[in-house]
Amino acid sequence: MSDLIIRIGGEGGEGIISSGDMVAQAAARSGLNILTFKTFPAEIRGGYAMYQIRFSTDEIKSEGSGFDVMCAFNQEALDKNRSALKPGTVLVYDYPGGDIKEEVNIDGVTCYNLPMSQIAKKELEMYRAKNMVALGALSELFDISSESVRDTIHSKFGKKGEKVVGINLNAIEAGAKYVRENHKKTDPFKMGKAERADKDVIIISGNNAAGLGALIAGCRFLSCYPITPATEVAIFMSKYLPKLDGTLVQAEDEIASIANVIGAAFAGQKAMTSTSGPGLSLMQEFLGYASMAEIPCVVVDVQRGGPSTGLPTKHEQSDLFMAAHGGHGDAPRIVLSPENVPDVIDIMVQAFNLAEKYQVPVLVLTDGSLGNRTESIQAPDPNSYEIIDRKRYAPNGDGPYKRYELNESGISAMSHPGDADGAYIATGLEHFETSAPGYTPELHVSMSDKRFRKLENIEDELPPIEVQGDGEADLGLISWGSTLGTVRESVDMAIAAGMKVKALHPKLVWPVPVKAITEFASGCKKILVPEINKQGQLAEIIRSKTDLHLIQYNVYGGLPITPDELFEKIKEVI
Amino acid sequence: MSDLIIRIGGEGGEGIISSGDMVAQAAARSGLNILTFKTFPAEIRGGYAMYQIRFSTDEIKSEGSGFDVMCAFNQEALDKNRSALKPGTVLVYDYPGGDIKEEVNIDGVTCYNLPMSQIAKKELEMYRAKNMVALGALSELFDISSESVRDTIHSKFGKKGEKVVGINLNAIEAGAKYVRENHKKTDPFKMGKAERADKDVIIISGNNAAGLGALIAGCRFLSCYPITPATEVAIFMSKYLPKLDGTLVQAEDEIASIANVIGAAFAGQKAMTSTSGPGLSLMQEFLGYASMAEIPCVVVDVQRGGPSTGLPTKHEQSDLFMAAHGGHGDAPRIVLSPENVPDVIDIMVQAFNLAEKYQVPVLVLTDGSLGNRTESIQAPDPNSYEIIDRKRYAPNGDGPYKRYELNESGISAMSHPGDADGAYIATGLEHFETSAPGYTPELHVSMSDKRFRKLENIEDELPPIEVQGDGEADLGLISWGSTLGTVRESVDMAIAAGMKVKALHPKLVWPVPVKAITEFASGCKKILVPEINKQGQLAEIIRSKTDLHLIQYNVYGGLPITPDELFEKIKEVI
Amino acid sequence: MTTATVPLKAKDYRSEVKVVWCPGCGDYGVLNSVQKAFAELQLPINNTVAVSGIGCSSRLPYFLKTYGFHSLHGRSLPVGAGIKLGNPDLEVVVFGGDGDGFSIGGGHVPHVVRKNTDLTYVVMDNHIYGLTKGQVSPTSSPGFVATTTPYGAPDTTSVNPLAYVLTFGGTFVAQCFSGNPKQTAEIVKQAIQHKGFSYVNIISPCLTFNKIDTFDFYKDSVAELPEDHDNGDLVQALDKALNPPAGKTYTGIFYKASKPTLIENLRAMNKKVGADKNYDLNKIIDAHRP
Amino acid sequence: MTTATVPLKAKDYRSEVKVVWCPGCGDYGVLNSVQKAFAELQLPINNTVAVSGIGCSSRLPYFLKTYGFHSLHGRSLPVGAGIKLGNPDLEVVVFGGDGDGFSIGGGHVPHVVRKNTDLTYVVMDNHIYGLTKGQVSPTSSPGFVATTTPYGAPDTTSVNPLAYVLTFGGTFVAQCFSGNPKQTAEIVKQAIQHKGFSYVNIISPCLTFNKIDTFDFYKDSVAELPEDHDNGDLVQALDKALNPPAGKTYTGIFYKASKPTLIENLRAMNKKVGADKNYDLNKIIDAHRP
Ligand SMILES: Cc1ncc(C[n+]2csc(CCOP(=O)(O)OP(=O)(O)O)c2C)c(N)n1
Ligand SMILES: Cc1ncc(C[n+]2csc(CCOP(=O)(O)OP(=O)(O)O)c2C)c(N)n1
Ligand code: SF4
Ligand code: SF4
Ligand SMILES: [Mg+2]
Ligand SMILES: [Mg+2]
Repeated sequence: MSDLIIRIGGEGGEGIISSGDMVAQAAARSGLNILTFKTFPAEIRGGYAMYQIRFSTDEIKSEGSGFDVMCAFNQEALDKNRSALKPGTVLVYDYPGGDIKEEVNIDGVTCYNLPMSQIAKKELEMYRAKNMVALGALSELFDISSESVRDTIHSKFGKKGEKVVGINLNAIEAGAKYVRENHKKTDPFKMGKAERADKDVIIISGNNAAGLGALIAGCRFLSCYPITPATEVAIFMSKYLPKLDGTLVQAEDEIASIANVIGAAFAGQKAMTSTSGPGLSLMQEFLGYASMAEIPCVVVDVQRGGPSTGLPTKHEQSDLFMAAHGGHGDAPRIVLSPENVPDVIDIMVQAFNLAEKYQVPVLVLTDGSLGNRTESIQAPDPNSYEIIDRKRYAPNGDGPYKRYELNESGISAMSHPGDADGAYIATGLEHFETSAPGYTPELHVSMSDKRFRKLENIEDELPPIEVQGDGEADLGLISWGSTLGTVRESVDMAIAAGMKVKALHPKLVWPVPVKAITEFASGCKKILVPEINKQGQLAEIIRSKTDLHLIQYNVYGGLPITPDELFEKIKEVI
Repeated sequence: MSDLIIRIGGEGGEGIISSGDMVAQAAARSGLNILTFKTFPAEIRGGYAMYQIRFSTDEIKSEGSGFDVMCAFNQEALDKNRSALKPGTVLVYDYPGGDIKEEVNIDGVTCYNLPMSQIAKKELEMYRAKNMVALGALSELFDISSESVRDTIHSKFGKKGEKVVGINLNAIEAGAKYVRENHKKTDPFKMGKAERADKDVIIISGNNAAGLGALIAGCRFLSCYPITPATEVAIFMSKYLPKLDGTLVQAEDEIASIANVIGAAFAGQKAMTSTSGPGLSLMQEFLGYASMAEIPCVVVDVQRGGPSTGLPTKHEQSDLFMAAHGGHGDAPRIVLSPENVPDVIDIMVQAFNLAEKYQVPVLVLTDGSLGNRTESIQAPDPNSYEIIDRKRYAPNGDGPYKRYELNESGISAMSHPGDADGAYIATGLEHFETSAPGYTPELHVSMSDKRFRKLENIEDELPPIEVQGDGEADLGLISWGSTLGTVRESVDMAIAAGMKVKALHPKLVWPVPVKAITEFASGCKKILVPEINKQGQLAEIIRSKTDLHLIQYNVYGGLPITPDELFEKIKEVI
Repeated sequence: MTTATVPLKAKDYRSEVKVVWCPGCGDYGVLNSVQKAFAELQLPINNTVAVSGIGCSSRLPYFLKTYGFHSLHGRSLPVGAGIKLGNPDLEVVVFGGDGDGFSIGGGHVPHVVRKNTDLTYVVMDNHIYGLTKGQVSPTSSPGFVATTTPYGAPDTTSVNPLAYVLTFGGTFVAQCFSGNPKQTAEIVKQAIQHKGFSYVNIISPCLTFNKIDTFDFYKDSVAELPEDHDNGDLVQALDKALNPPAGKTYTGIFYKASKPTLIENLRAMNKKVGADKNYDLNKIIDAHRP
Repeated sequence: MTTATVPLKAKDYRSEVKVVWCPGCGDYGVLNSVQKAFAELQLPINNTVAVSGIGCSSRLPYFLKTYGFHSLHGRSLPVGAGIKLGNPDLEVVVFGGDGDGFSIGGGHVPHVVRKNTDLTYVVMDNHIYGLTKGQVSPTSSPGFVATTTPYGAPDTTSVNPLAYVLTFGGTFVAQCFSGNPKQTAEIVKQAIQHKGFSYVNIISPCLTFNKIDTFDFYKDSVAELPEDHDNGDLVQALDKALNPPAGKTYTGIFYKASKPTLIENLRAMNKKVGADKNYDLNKIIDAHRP
């Protein structure tokens, strides 16, 4: 079998996350691809937490639709997922002796009971080991290499000493043993080992990938303020920046963070901040400053459910309007949107490159689902990336330095404090070429034009946009960010079903890549734009720049769209 | 003569503003309509300041194109305006003995010298009286009723005592006398007295009109942070709110201002803040809160040149993107845009009415030119306005209060602290009808739909949108804010020149009034959208919601478009 | 109808909303003490507003039956001020955490304090960011190790909340320990009774993410202010706040003073100008005639 | 090329940009004193950054020949911190007004101060908002009449900038008067020399909009700190800052201490973890293998 989705659900704090992580690690060790999907409760303790792992011998494009196997740690998890327990799926549930008080029988669903709480409490005398019991049982049931599981335990707990390793191995074995002794496998799901095409694999989350990409790009400065679901980016960077002799600041708020970043960038650093919607709202004034003073910087926005405090642990793609249009006045920005974990690394490098090249703020919009999820990916080669640095000023005896020189490209050379004869004043006021303030109509027009001229051909900068299917299509899909995974998968389904469908994957979402979109659209009878927000934010910004008729598919329940749902929609509108 | 434009220019602090004010007052007293236009230097002291007064026996629609009479207080003023001194115009300038060192002769321009500095210094022994000397000369030259000028002096300085009045009257007379004795009038400009159709006139600035409208609407709470060019709104309110037993707070920053406002609104007040672009950028997070928690409030944004600190004293219409799209997440807002001073009063009342009725934040976008300018307008009758108050909760024994009740209109009854059995928690988290937090997909969908449902028919709410011209048009103009005045005037010119042109005046700019715009557009061969920003912000948000082809006319030099310029553009594109 | 004919008990102030704090969180003690203080004062449920920012501690208003305002991170004080100014008859009590109050919200403190805004402000100080799962807060000790500071926070000095409020002219400044609910209830009660701005810093340990400033640590280190402490003397109060004996954390009322409050000042001003709710707007219009 | 072979004079630090302040503004004196201090220290023009917020006073960087950063209203300190952290070899001096620093910017002060960030912060305190043409500032006296407070500001207490910085652990806190350029230059010089965060509050009257806190008023009221003032004693410093004798405004160095600075702490941390600019990123990748 080439594709399996296991979902583990229970109360936050019960070890759902760590057991899920171990399953994923073990599977990756045994050569499988994995892609995980997590939802956290907004409550501090308790509340429903979910960790889903998709395994495959092939490339994995999205979280998938539903699951094959559900492992319920408690009644709430069972209740929340009961409607998704379709015929053909498997349920593993904590019974007897746990939170679930009755044996479960669902038509067409293979139900394996597993007294995980009881085994942990009675047999192992350690309630916390419940998740390891479940892990053992799952690996036994679905043939997740037990050797890989043991290796994973060793590498994860090795540092804590033999005793801890032993306890965990015992728990694993207890779970596996219960299955061996009590259940006869009747379902078809079996992972086994696999040979990956690319052997050199790492498992990394979208948030950590953002940090890694930044480090590869040369970023050595991050200032941020903690916020769910973006904090992990800073946690990653806080580990590594000091080792690289870089600097991480946890500032007093988001305004200070972006101020720190812009200050450091002025001083010569490649600098960034990471945040989520509420923080990005607070940064709008400074992003306008960066546009005006032409200071390169990168902001990662790990989007969450809005508006306002909203649904802090849920998934949404609803910060695009703000990313493109957020501040006062006419201020150029670049907004990029990666589709999956490896793309996060690449896009982060591109973000810094574009920020440096064009001396503008670049926003990278990921989201809760992409930020939190891990994927097994080809290990990147940090030295394989092209790295661009800002154009630096070199005194040429031609008179005083013009920091904001008006020229054809709109890009003027930048000095760093410390550079001889490069002194100027970074300023948010309208200014002459020298940086001295000035307010005549001619000046404002020429400087506004300069600032926007820089981005006139920006769309040519980015690697060609990928398209699936070819020839004339009855339906074209345009989407952004992590929704692309779903699009890829549903387009595959549609093509397999004989439909003429293709898809466009802009990674640059602002300025809108008008040429590519128009060209794509010219080959489509209809265009569908699926996205995770209420207003259809991508569709509207595309429409504002083109004459396209777009069918909006706005999904906004705090979860990604599934390939099945999108496939249904495709059938409906085609 | 029915229309005259006098421009006074000189150094900030030389009394340009007060002499301009006096001219305007005197003209209004003698029955003329007036509309003024000011530009302030961004420098603290010094720098070029300009005050222009347009007089007419008819309705005045805009600042006009250029001027008929220029009064130059110094060389800089002369230099800045020299290219605008077209044949047929008049120059009055400070010579000899002032900053201008040479006699001026310009072909076709009537040049009257006036040694205003010298008369003030030598004759009156009070350099500060220079502006009054100029005032006297101007009233003598252009037949601005000297009786009205004297009345104005009495009413303006009366409180300061006879002596001050006397000094000023002397200065006026000295200026007038110089003209009588030294110049023979050769130009045709003459104002005289007039009979206004509407006798009951006040002179008020756009900023003060915003305050007045708010007071009429029932606003009794304003919290703000000073910022050019919006501070005047608060200055006005600070005078009157205490008299009405209301409250004005100067907060520590814009975030605190909007927090104060939303707190006070929650407590039952009609509350507002006034700011400009940089402040509005800082308020984005809280505006999202107001959308989410459904708290009525009003924000006046007196737009200025951006981005960033930009051109703080200059005119621009570049905050529309942010007003519509500024915060994170999907959050409904209403954005209104008044066209002239009387409209500011009306729109402010509507802003509060809509905020109250729909429990949303309402943004009113005026601009530097409209905020600062004064107009003679029909005195409003405060009791003639319909005032709407929010729907209040009355316990009906039907179980616990549902602050966010899901119903057809999306509008739920609101309690105020103090109301019996009305307790709830205002919240920025997604929530159940009761206001308790909740994050299920169904809840987020139904609550998002509720919040947006409120505004579904908002466009029907506003008074019919005015249209000029009728029948099929070769060109239709759509614009917003104070640019409408220019549009009205240039459309008149075009119609007079035999062109088929009409114009649409949306006052509601967000949500986009799609029905009205589409209907209007269906009667136009082409559509031109003139606005004072670089990106064409109105054009783009209209395009994002319609299939219209729009010709953008983006002017962004920090000044309004003139009717002449727009007429040229009309001729070019028609 | 909630008619307060029978006296309200502490439990009558508790809503049905499920408390979401970790078992053992110090904030439970605060909630109980607050309910107790409310009951002792017989605060009318309909006339009381509990305001908060964002954080674990800022969830408290949901658990009360009064009106509430769960605002934005760091903005509870200006929201609370707006509510009080919007309706001065309300009793407004503001709750929050150390990060909410002294990091992102720190810019509001000086002004709400110095204006002697008629609010009570209760901070649950756990020296950590709880809700975001463990980052250093301004009250964490220097060198604190947490998720974003794996090698220790590079801060040289922590914020001292008591000194913070004292410096700006706070007229009631106290500290207590959530592990001592009796004292806490009493101090919260006095804070609410105080005319003007009152501040209560409650040491309220986060057992989940802060392994340094624990319940056990504070149980042993808290100590009542010495008997001879003169809580009318600002410099003494600052000294006690900034320089407690090594290893000790003083509790009690550090400072108390009587000064005109913001509402008093505003009322006096309005009175001076002859405030009149029925002031004729035509007078304003008349003032604009040429 | 600016090679500092001949010593730089005060005037060598002055740019060509026209000064836009009102004639008689106190800020002229500050500019002169700053140039003088820079010259006495022979600060290299290319290695110095003058940072500011928004306000009349915040225009100062344009008038200097050094690098400059005219930031946003209230944000000069976090920008300055970013610059210093971005390149610790730079000399970063931050300028601004009382409103910029203690109203909209007030939330940043505690943190920049307590981290002992290696900056010098010079505030031109005129007790008013100058650039916006006269509104009450946090340092204006209670009841101050200005454009938006025609009946007097309802504030009970003003912000005391010295106490503000002292409370959060400021390690160099001084005050001077722009009317005394010699003293001002000397104090600014010492502030720049100080290791860590140094704060200089300069009384710098706004003759255009503040008719209360005038040059003449201060000329008579400024007084050097008493000889016996111990500027190593924090509580004494707070006392002197909060309670000067009636009608007196103390000038001089209120407090001075030596503490580890932010840059020192960060360098020590990086050293501890074996910081290496050439650290191989493949090690990070390896750490993520399953
Ligand atoms: C603008 C913004 N930034 C960041 C956050 C994320 N956030 C939520 S609570 C919190 C800190 C909580 O710490 P504290 O105030 O001490 O409360 P505690 O949870 O410890 O009670 C942060 C950073 C947010 N909600 N909004
Ligand atoms: C976000 C923002 N809000 C408001 C303003 C308007 N503003 C400019 S300077 C200033 C206050 C100036 O006072 P201060 O800092 O004391 O400086 P001074 O002019 O007195 O030297 C204000 C409110 C602004 N530029 N940006
Ligand atoms: S995380 Fe800490 S502060 Fe938050 S509820 Fe748990 S124990 Fe309390
Ligand atoms: S307004 Fe005041 S502070 Fe500003 S330049 Fe003039 S005198 Fe100086
Ligand atoms: Mg905390
Ligand atoms: Mg000031």
